[in-house]
Amino acid sequence: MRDANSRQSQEMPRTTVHEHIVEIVSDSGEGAQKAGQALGAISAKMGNGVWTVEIIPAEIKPPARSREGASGIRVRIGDHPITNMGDEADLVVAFNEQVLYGRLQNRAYRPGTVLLLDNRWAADPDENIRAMYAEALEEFRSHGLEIIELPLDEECRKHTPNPRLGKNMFVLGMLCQIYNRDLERARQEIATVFRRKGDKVIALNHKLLQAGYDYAATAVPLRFDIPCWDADSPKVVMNGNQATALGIMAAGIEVVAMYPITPATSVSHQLGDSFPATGGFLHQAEDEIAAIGFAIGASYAGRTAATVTSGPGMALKTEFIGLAVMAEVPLVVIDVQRGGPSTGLPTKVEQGDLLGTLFGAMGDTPKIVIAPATIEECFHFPILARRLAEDFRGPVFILSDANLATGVTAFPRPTPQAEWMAPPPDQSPWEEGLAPYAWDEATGVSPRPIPGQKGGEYTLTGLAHNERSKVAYAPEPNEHGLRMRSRKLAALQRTLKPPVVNGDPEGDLLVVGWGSTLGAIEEAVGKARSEGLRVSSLHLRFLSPMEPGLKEIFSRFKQVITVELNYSDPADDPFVPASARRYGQLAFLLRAQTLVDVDCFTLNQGLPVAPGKVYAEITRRLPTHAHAAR
Amino acid sequence: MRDANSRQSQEMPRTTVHEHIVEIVSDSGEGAQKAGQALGAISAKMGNGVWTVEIIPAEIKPPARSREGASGIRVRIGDHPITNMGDEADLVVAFNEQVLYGRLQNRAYRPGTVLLLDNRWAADPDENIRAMYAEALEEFRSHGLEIIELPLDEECRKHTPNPRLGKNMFVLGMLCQIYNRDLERARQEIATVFRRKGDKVIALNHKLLQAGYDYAATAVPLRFDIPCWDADSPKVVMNGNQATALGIMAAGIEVVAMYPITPATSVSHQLGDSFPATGGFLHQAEDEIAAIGFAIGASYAGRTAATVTSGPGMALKTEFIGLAVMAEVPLVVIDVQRGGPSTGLPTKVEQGDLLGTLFGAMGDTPKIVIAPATIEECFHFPILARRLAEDFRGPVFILSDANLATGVTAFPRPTPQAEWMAPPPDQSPWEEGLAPYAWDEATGVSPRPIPGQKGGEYTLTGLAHNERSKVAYAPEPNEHGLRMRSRKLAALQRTLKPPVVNGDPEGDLLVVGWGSTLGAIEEAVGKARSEGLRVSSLHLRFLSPMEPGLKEIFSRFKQVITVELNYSDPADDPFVPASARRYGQLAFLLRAQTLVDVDCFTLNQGLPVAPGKVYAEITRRLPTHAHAAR
Amino acid sequence: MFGLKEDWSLKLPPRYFTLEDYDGGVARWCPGCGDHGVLMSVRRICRDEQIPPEKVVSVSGIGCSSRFPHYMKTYGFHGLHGRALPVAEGIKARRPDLDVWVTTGDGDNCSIGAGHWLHAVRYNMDMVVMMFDNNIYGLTKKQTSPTTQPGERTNTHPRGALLPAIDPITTMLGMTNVSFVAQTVDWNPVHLHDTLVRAWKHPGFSFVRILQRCPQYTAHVFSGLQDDPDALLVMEHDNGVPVDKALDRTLKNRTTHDPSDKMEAFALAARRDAIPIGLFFCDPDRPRYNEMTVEGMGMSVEDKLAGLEDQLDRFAI
Amino acid sequence: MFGLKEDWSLKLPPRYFTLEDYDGGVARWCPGCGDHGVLMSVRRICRDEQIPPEKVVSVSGIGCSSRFPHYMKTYGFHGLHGRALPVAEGIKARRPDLDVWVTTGDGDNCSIGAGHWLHAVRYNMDMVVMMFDNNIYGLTKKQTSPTTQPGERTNTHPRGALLPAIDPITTMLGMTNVSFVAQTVDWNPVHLHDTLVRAWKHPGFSFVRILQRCPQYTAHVFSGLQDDPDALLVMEHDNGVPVDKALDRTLKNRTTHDPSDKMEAFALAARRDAIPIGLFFCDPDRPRYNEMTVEGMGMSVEDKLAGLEDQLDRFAI
Ligand SMILES: Cc1ncc(C[n+]2csc(CCOP(=O)(O)OP(=O)(O)O)c2C)c(N)n1
Ligand SMILES: Cc1ncc(C[n+]2csc(CCOP(=O)(O)OP(=O)(O)O)c2C)c(N)n1
Ligand code: SF4
Ligand code: SF4
Ligand SMILES: [Mg+2]
Ligand SMILES: [Mg+2]
Repeated sequence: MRDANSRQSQEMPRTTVHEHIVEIVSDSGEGAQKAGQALGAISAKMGNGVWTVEIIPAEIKPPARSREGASGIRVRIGDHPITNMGDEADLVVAFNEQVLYGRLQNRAYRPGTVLLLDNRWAADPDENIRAMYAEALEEFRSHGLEIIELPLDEECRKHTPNPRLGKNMFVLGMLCQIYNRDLERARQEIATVFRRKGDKVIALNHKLLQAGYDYAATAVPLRFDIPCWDADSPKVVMNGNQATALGIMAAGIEVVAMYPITPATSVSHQLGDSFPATGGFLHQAEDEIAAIGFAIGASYAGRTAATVTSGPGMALKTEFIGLAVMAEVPLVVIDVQRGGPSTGLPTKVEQGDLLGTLFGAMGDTPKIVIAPATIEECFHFPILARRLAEDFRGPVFILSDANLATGVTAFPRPTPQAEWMAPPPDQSPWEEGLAPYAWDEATGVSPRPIPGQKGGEYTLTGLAHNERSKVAYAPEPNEHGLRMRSRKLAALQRTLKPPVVNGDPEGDLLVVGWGSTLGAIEEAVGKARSEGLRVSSLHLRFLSPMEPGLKEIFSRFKQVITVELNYSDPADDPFVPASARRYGQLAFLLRAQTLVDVDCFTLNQGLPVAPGKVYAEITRRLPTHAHAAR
Repeated sequence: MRDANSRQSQEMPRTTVHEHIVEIVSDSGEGAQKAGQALGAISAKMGNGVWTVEIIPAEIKPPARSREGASGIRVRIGDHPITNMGDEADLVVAFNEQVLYGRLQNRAYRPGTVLLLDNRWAADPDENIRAMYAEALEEFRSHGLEIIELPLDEECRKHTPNPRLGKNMFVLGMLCQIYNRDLERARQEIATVFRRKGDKVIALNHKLLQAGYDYAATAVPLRFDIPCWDADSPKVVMNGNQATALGIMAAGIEVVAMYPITPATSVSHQLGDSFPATGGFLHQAEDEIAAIGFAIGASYAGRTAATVTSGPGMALKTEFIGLAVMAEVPLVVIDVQRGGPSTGLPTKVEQGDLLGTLFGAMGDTPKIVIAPATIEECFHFPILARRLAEDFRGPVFILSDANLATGVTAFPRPTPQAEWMAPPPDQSPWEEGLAPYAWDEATGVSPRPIPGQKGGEYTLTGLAHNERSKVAYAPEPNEHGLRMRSRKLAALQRTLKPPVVNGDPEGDLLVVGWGSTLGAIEEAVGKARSEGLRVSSLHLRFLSPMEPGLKEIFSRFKQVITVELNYSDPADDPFVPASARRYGQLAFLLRAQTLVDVDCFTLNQGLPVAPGKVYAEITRRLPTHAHAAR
Repeated sequence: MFGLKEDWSLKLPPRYFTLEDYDGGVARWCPGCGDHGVLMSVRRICRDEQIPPEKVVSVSGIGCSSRFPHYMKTYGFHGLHGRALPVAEGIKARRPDLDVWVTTGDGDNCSIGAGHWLHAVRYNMDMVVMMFDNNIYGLTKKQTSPTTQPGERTNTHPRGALLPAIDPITTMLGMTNVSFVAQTVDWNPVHLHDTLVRAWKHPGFSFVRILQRCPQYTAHVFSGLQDDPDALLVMEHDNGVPVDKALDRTLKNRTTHDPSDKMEAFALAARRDAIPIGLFFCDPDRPRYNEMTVEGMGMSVEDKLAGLEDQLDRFAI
Repeated sequence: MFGLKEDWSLKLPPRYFTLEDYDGGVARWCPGCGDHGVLMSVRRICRDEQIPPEKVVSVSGIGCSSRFPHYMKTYGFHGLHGRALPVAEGIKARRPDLDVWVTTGDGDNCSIGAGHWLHAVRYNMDMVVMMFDNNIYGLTKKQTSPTTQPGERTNTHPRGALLPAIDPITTMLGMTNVSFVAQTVDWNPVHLHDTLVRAWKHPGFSFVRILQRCPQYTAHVFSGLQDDPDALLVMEHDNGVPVDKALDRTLKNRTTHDPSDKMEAFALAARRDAIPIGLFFCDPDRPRYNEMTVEGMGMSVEDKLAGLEDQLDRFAI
């Protein structure tokens, strides 16, 4: 293999690039995702920055060669940490031409994107298929794609009678050749992935890998080097939902009650598998209401608990969320946001649940809401949330989203700490005379009796109550309870530092974001800054309470905008008077809070934000400055 | 009777007052409310302005002589329209002393309030009771109450062996004497109220009425005249929930699906009784989710529908509300707000559901939200809402509250109109080729096919869809749908006029309110203005979209505050940094929308706002001006 | 269906409907999925009974099976997970002219929708309810459903489902005001079809549990049933699902069961040696809510105005 | 209860509890409300069984009856309408040492809570569930409940309730994994008490429907039952609720019923001539979820850290 490796590299000149975006697209069931995940894992192991994201069809098993059936993967590989899926792809491998239409529509490709396309359809016995193929090629070319037709199917047939099940590894081999990937690592990866299928399957896939590698050596005139960035420090590779699941375990959470819902479900799949390793129990409840009720019961009884869901599930939990706030039950609620409203876009990303989470329950329901911005933070935030839930005695919300949930990247391997874990419930006698809600005036925080604690007996209630948890309809106790619950947010805020501006602390434009858009925003801002634009960015992890100092930070910029994946009326909409304009959700909150005229750039296409779109918005807003700076 | 009437009035001098607030307080089951309602009805018929509101204990049947057991009624009678419960009472009749403690705590009385108290407890065989009575008298006196002890029980015993069941009408007689009420009307009222109980009961109560009247003639040294205001125009007297029920019928709504919940339930009680008169059907569903689902189904099938609930029920309906927005199902949702969060204060008032209603459902869910400000508007708003729901094809929310729900007043008798009523569902063939969501670009509005319409067949879905209602996960249809649904709000807003300022269009202070606080705010503003303060008020009926022109109106005032019955952190709270301060719900919305530094004066004691409190806040904010003006 | 009657006279309806009139396009279920066959059967019944497409409303929740309405060229309501029944009730309440078909799944109906199920049985409104039971959550990709057998490995219970599988038949037989409970399998199109026709003809809440193949996730569960000729036990009776002659050779395992006998229905449902198909229970005389909800329907605007004036009079002063 | 044993030896527990130790104060139900008696009985059982008050958790939904926890001087959870059961399950899941008592109403359990009820029966977690059935919505003031008899006038159905009343007993008997179903009346304190003791002793989901007087709203419904000596039919069996000798003179209408016989239980529940009280059905061998949920409980932090490291290894590069 070594020989082969070196031999090929002699033959064709290699271009060194900072990064490349590769897509593999196929019918569902042809294994494009497996090949891409392997490419990502190999690259991560070699020390590259990596981000992979799956392309998922709407149906479980869509028909072959259908436009809506595109199943595949995007792999972005760089000589630096990669934080998002990037803009248009550089290279695409496609098993048929039809599946590419949707990608084109999503603007995944640009003029110059290279397409390696299986040409078996050109000679298909079915005349229709031949025509469709020809037509597609024409259309793709008109979009500027550089098409290289390859007999992928034919080549694979030399090694297996059923290329549908092997083409993916052949393609992986080709990509290893093109990107100079370590073939030994690829072989290991294959061995791991197919470990349950037995040696015969592994051997066949090894053969196909090698065949692809050799084939590309002569037949594919593309060679790129992507230098490694950090091959040494210990890292893990996973998606955001896996990180969330492991973070839940690292937090020492004992009970997770959930009901399946896309895109949150895979958190529970991971827990179903892994939770026993830390002694946790996964409860699949009869519905989302029961799930949060169960979690609240467990928490009331002293067992740390979480519930995980997505939009429609959040809606159903609304009433119990109100109870958790009112009766101050510690609880971690994780919302993996998807496209809304209603059933909406179940597999697609949106940051549409911010206001719903903050204001969903009726009455005054102050809540702590945080949002991880990276997959690594998906791991760490449940640990943070569990602590906050217990320290501030109430529900804490984590707003993740479908982009984080399904994106895969490498991050430094966490070192689990005993302090991360919840201690076992206190069962010592309760201090005599201490009320179950002995609110501290300054913080609103109170110690909590756990059933089993002698002398702590009290009845939790969702009715207005005094500090002894006795139902109290009189004016003062109601007011006092409201004030104490609200004060917890102020108390937490007083412990927070102002967020750190990325870039100069003053300038022409400040881009404010939250959640999964961090990578794309900072990439765009970095690019604009490198071109001399006076733009900075700010990313909020705390949405409620918000980190302090925002107004002051904003005051140092001429313009402030948010970048969000949710809806706003366009500023220039001829049918929307200014006084009726509806803003992006964070922008709305910031306007109310700071009275600064915060504008917003929102995207609501169900897609993660591409850095190029943010960059375009920045240059649109700073055109003259851009020239001045050059 | 005439004679008696004239004879008494000769004997004692009468004071003419603009208004008086009378309370009757008793144990539950002693009929204080019946007496008060009769007094209110008689006064309304005589042409006075009237507002009555019940004092309701927390338990169904609390023990006798208990502090929490106060059951009673407040009746405010004036020589002008009365729009709210007012400040402290002028006169109180109490059947025992214990029930008054809660009222004192609620600051229902002031120094100088006259208390007519049954003195039977002073001679009770139980020593404890005698002691309690003495102690209470001392305490009441220390609060400045002017106590007149009367042998009510003893007097009643002369006419009935069981004064618990007759004292109330005796007291009504006394009050008729004191306030110079028309005794014949009182007798008619009694005949109506007890019509189902038979002639014997009516006769006994007539006797007690007369006895009380005669007794007060000599024993009670109080005489007041409250001139009549309008005795001629036809009026109706009812509470806000009854008005809502009749408004639903006047709107031609056919199906109301609900689940019992305080304080919304009495809407359904009224409908249970009255709905058949307009051919409507009341569905009591198994829960709130099923209730709104049923209403949505009926509406989908062309039958105008509404659902009525309160906070916890709203929470449960959240998911279906999202569907109604997404799939654009016309629906009237009535939320009779109570104290929150969670189960909270079921029988008490709060305006705490504004943000929850606006933002409750996940994703972007633009909704129309309106709030009646008077009981009369409770009647008219369902008619408006039904029209808006159909014209703009979506759910319309009416935010009523416990204050409107249980307050009773007189208002001009509506004249039902055929145009108010929904036409029967269109069953003519659907226009060929017309999509089920053929959105108008300018308004986002589209015509709606009804099952049974030939050619209109479509499948409604909560998934992202195109104008043909086909599931569409592609970026553009999703964005388009979001834009069209949002645009409906802008389109409606463009039809609205700026709200009218009460008072001068410019000044030192503008008080902004919404919902049931109208009467109290305008009363307070009127008083302050009469004293020369430069204060005006503005009352919003549309909360989403908001009426236009607010920013411009605000700009003409030095200070803008909202008055709301919900929670805000006090501005001077030493533990709440300014950047963490949480505002009243309307204030929050107005800040985001206008970027004006709108402050708020919020009350969250479960009580309707008293005009005096608003007045005090106004003078607190304009102290120097107040002096200047004098 | 139309055509010459037995006496050679001709019935001439104003409109004739063909299968295409109910065809909402190619269904996007997996190849081999049992849902396809049920769809064909429902379309056929609509055609056979010549129900005008605009009078058919197909209502569903969320799940693979709940995509059903999209594939019918009739009115449809693809609503929320677990909430098909309240919507269907609302539709039927004041539209007795509409023919309501509900599609639900084992998760949709027995898990999140269980409360509505119990009450829908009690309301007993005239509609056909087809529960597609593939023993799994299909759409969300293989989580345990209430009808998943204990020990089955799923994505939420990789070491095997924990609890006894809910028996939807006995559960329903215990419910108050139950009026029609049948069971069939998707892979016997004849029995499936005859069962659905029988359900459609029953006036009331006609519930049919359809054992439905999900080759994607629970292939092994149903392959056994398909292979073993005695796995199914056909319930026969004059009032039951008529058993087509065509089944005589394939479905030989038979028993006679009078669907008015609820106790025997319980006993049959509890049998573990074979899966009974056909009609477990039927009582056409249970009260129907849809006959109560129509009260006052069609009142003229004049009468409504008069009624409203009467009500206002009660509050007049 | 403590005291001398039969062999005159003395058991000396570290703490002794009296009735006052469970007394959370004067209950605020109406005079004559059936809820009072049940409260007394539960306090007595706690005392008799000497359950430490800190180990008792009284869980409820919303309703008159659901105020129950406030009147116990133990831990309590007065939650949301219809949602007592999921909370109780969560409490029990990882706290086998806690003694969980659930209070629910006919509306709370059979209307809004029906879905959870069905699943709670299936989970079969060890707890006592008391359904206070007064045939009405008490707290919200006289609306129709699922157990309101048709024709009864209520505030939502002033012309009479429309639908057949749900029979909670047959409904539950049809549910999967049902393990204990009993019925008693509040006005017979002896039978009530013995029924609750029997329920407490059963390991699993012990459901007791308590016919409960509501003098405020449904006085007439229960007065008939109280007056007629034959209105109640006492079910007797060695495995049933033991019938106290004290009842021999008052409750003469008896029948023998083996609570392992589910079919006979159905038949008894369906009787309309008298209301059976006692134990309809009991199966102590049904699987219990609370034995599954404790898996992994009490793992040390070290083991958890090690387990987590193992899991991280699977993602390591
Ligand atoms: C409120 C809510 N919770 C969860 C989901 C996710 N979800 C969609 S379908 C489904 C289960 C489907 O299973 P089943 O009803 O058996 O139908 P099948 O797909 O097997 O036909 C779930 C949990 C949802 N859409 N909405
Ligand atoms: C979500 C929600 N819906 C409705 C209510 C109002 N509510 C409180 S108790 C109750 C019914 C009580 O009836 P039942 O369960 O029979 O108990 P009872 O009062 O008769 O003991 C209702 C509808 C509520 N608190 N929460
Ligand atoms: S996953 Fe199963 S139920 Fe869903 S479409 Fe595929 S085969 Fe059918
Ligand atoms: S209303 Fe009925 S159930 Fe409620 S406390 Fe009074 S008697 Fe008991
Ligand atoms: Mg299923
Ligand atoms: Mg009840």
